[in-house]
Amino acid sequence: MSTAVIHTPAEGAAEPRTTYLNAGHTLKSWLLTLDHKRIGILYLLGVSFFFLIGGIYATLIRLELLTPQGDLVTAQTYNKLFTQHGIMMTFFFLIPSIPAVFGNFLLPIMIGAKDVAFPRLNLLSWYIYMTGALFASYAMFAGGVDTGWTFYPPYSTNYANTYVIATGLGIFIVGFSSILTGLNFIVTIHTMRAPGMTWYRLPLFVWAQYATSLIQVLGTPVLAITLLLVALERTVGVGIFDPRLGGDPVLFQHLFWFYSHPAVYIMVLPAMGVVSEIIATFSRKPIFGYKFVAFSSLAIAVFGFLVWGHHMFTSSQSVYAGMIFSLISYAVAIPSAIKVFNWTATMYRGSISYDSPMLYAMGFIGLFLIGGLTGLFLAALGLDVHVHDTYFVVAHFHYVMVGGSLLAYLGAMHYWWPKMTGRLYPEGWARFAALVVFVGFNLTFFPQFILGYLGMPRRYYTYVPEFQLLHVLSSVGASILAVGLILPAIYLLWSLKRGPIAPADPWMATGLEWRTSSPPPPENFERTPVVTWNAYEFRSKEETEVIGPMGKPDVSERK
Amino acid sequence: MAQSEATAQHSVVHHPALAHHFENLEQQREASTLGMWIFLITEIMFFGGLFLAYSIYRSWYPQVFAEASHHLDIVLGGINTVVLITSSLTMALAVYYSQVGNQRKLILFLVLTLLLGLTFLGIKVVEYSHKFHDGLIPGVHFRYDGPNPQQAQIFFWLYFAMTGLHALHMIIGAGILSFLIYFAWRGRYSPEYHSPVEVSGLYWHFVDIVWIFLFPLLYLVGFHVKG
Amino acid sequence: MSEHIVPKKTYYAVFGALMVLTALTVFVARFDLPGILNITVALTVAVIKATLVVLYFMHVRYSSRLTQVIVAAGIFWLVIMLVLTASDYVTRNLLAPVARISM
Amino acid sequence: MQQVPSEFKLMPEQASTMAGQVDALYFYLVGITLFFTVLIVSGIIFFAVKYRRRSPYEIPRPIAGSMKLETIWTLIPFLIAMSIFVWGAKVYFAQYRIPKDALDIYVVGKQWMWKMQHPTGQREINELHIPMGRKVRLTMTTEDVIHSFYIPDFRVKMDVVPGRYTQMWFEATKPGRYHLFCAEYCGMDHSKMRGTIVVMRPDEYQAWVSGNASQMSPVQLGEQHFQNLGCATCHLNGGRDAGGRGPQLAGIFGKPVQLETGQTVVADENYLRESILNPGAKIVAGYSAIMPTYQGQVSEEQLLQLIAYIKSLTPQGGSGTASPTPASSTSANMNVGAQASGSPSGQRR
Ligand code: HEA
Ligand code: HEA
Ligand code: HEC
Ligand code: CUA
Ligand SMILES: [Cu+2]
Repeated sequence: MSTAVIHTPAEGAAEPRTTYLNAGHTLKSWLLTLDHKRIGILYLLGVSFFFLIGGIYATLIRLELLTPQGDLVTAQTYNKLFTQHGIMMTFFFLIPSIPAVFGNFLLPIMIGAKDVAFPRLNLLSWYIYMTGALFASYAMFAGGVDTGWTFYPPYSTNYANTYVIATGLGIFIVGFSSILTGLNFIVTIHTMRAPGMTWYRLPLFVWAQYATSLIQVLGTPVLAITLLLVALERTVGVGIFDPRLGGDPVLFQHLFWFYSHPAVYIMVLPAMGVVSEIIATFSRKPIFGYKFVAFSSLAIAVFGFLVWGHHMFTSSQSVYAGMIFSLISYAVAIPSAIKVFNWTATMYRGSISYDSPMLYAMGFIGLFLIGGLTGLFLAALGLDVHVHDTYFVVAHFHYVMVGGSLLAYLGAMHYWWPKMTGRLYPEGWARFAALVVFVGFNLTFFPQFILGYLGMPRRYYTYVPEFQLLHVLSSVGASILAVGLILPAIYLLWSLKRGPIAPADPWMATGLEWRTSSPPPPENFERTPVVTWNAYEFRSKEETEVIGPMGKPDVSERK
Repeated sequence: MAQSEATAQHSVVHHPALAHHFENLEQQREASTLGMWIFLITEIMFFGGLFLAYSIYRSWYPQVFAEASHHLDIVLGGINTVVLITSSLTMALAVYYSQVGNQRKLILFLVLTLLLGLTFLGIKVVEYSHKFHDGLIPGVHFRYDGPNPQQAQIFFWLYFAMTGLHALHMIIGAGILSFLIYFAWRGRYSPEYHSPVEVSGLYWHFVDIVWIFLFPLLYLVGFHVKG
Repeated sequence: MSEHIVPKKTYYAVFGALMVLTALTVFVARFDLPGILNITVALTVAVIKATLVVLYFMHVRYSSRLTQVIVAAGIFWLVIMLVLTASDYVTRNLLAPVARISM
Repeated sequence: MQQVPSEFKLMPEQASTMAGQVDALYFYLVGITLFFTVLIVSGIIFFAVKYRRRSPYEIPRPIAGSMKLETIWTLIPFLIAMSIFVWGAKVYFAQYRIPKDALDIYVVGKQWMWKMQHPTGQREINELHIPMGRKVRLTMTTEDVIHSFYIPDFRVKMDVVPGRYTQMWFEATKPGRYHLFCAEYCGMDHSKMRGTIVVMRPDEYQAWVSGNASQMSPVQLGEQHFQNLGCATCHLNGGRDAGGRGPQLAGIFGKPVQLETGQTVVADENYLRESILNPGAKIVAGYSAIMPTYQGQVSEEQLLQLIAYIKSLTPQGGSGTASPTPASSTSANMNVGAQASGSPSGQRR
């Protein structure tokens, strides 16, 4: 961490402090904890596990697609692979990832609170998450599910003979964990801000979390009821989605995407929040156009609810409805554009360091940009007719979800790792890994755009031979990507034991989370902080030291 | 929300109901009310999915829905509407007496609310058993002698899904009321601290509102085309 | 921000109004009104009843701006879902007028 | 661009009238993407290098923002976005506005194959022969789950939904063999639900058609079903005036039908389908609901043939059930413009 270490607080390693980590060592003290930081760590464990599972599925998918014949696994198995890959990655990894791990850990600290508004509910939501995961895992091990992560009927209701209900129930259950997290955050942000922490002083990560929570609260219940209907349709078979009995399968698609389109913003808004933090810190400049970035998060959350029909342009939906949905899809692209421009402008005349979080953040901007711009291809009605359900779509959403959200997640992991664990990781390795991820990612998914435009449909386990070359490139890329992802897993774990002790503020950053020790004490601050400055007001080294950690008597006022 | 620390320090230590991470009771009350409202929004969307399905199929099959609704008992449905609205009144009064600190009346009205809720559920059970005897439970045993049995089945399916989910909420509500009665009896609530009563009241009224829509949509759709 | 205590009188008045409206909706439902008037009346009455409950029983009339915004948002989102889905269902065959016009 | 060796193709073949339009839009978007990517990425790299941190403790001067810039980078993307929207919608309409005079082909999807029938009666599985330079209209449904009929080289795709008819059209511009894919996940062998579209020169096509002419056309088959299923006993030409218990079917196609309820619906394919499978759902004004349902008695293919037959009927015909127009007919009176979607007409269903 060459440029990183700013100062080692005098009180540093010498006196043994109580931190949230050593405040209790028993298993019980973890499993019954009400501390939002510990709950964040619990989520981290769960989420990492499912990312690993999802990654294993991805690896098998890419292996199978090396050859056109479909010789590694059977058709049925392949269908289960991509279904479970999609389900694990979205519902059990990406949706909870940043909100439940970093949101939980940081949000109360960032606003200067002792905890979230409802700590018990917070712990409950982790248990709900694990229960849902249990159901989904049961389904996975008992034989899997093969409907695609979208569960379209009548296939899912009348034809699939795999574990649809157990999986659906699992997702239904995690849905409630997502709802409760969102509810908790909204109330926390409204009622628990420290004195002086006005709305416009909030870090942009908090704004992004707020917008995300709105979507979680308003969208997830619809998914829940939809999955319930599918499960009941499967058991009772009364025809609510079955055309033979007078139902309409397209109604399911409306209900599903009413949630699942906004859900893609659940996946990317927190990532945008992370990127705002990182860009500011490593440029040492306030985010250009703070209010625009803040409100664009809200705009995305609101407009995001109006565009779901863009997944149904060829579904036999009305042509006119298609036009409305397409039009609004373009409206939702504008706030994203505003963010991208403002991030770039923030770097102008900054003091830019190339620490690994910043590398991830810059990677995010580039890849999200491509992902977002190809979203514009898909929202263009006439063009989507051709590329719908091809690898073009697959490439689009991996660019936004992996190139975007996953990179931001990794960036967050590196940025806040010293805060969470009190240890520094080997920066050289981290930069190298970031580079490998970036290269591997592009090699994996860029060829898929071309494949998609050529007409390669998604969810194909055997394909026509002329597509092979591009598939091979993609699989090669995936193995590079896998290396890039395994590296952090190794060196981060290594740093837990061997990493140098982290100071309170290794980056000379501004958020309240850096004004408390690393790792933070159980109550976050020794005294409720009083905030008298705006977000991202960078100060010189000397000034920072005078302010010192929040809660030390008599230094909370700015000089 | 940004209370100065001085005031925070005062109310903190004294009240036993104040959780450690809140500065004062006011903040705690605000949080729980807000939390409940947000929860109710998720409930709106949850029921909303069913209302959406209802709207679509009703607009596709208006006659069938009208005919099928004749199999519902408007009298029982009407009585239940009255029962539920009355329970909303008693709940509102319970909140009132918790605010003014009249513990006996608080308990009285909570009990009344609970009883009315149970009455509602009892009538619902009667209705369900009628449907069961008439073979109107969707699924393999569904029997319907009117025209278009399949579409009628969708109607009954929605009927059971919506009223069933509603009844589930009533059952949960009854559980909450029991807790409230217990704690009220233990003297837990006072004019300073009664947000559990208030928040549960919000929930109870919401459940009432759902029924206010279910009654005309399910029971009254076909009233005028008697035949 | 001390809480507002709604007088008992208000509760009784609202209760009375709800009862009257319930009777009204049952009464009107018995007549075969033209077109979609039946459902319109039924829903209007239901909306009025729900509004009364929300405003008075649930104290929204006296609540903070934030609560009011939340309630409005909840309703607004429900409307989004209903209206945009309906935009598909009511226009599904609209391209067909080609046939109608040409005949 | 088809000249590139086939292994390294970047673009699919342009083999229909649609392809050029879609590709033009595609290039427009590629241009926009390149522009913004180059702009932002070079901006980031340039700033990162130019303003790299030179001393560990330096604090650059803060810049709060600029209203002018925000306005510019809101408005310009907005205008660009609207231009894409309008263009996209234009192409979409071209894709989904079904032409009136076209070669009618009926398609039934099923796990995991495509069954097609030509107006002249030929049936094919997973292969479709069509003439070049002629508009082809597909009327499609499925026996089980949702499938999607996708011909990349034509840039057309339409979901095939159970319980209703969807339509699509195309006009091939180049003879050759083209991939047909199922683009909606439909179960185990989704990826094997592939086929070939064989585009032939008109003369070759004519030869192919007459070479296999032994089969009966859909209209003839439909007439047969019409007799065998007993439809003819109720549906006499002239309707009730002629003593029939059901309305006259000749000439109803594409016309508005007055219902018992006072509503009117247009008799399109989906309406006819519903009338046969679920006659009680919409009762024609002046008639009673005596028609039995044929659900379970007719297959999707027979249903399509019955409908083809009803479409071919013209009111002038003399005999009991009117004589069908010649087999090769493209049903000139079938002019439901019609987007593919949808439910059998009207507000319902
Ligand atoms: C994190 C997740 C995420 C995000 C953020 C997005 C963002 C967007 N998505 Fe994506 N999308 C998915 C995840 C995501 N998507 C997934 C998972 C699917 C597939 C689901 C499935 O079927 O399995 C999908 C599918 C999908 C489809 C359906 C495709 C199909 O099935 O046929 C469409 C169609 O409109 C679409 C559009 C968009 C648009 C317009 C955006 C916009 O929000 C993008 C906005 C961003 C930008 C535009 C970039 C920044 C802009 C500039 C720098 C300025 C230039 C801008 C202009 C000129 C306007 N997406
Ligand atoms: C968050 C979302 C997410 C993520 C991260 C990914 C990641 C990847 N995806 Fe995923 N994908 C989806 C969401 C996601 N995907 C969805 C929703 C679908 C649609 C499903 C459907 O059609 O129903 C899909 C479909 C999909 C397909 C299309 C299948 C088909 O249509 O037939 C393909 C094919 O290449 C693919 C590949 C990959 C690859 C190579 C990665 C790689 O990025 C994965 C890399 C990860 C690893 C290789 C794991 C190694 C990592 C470690 C060992 C470290 C972890 C350990 C600790 C942290 C302790 N995905
Ligand atoms: C028992 C007599 C009877 C038989 C047999 C019968 N129908 Fe009908 N059909 C009717 C009557 C009566 C109506 C008008 C009432 C209604 O809409 O249901 C009707 C209506 C229709 C309509 C809608 C006509 C319109 O004007 O909108 C179609 C299409 C139709 N029938 C097709 C068929 C076909 C195809 C068959 C055979 C497979 C068939 N019918 C067999 C009695 C019959
Ligand atoms: Cu048929 Cu996929
Ligand atoms: Cu979307």
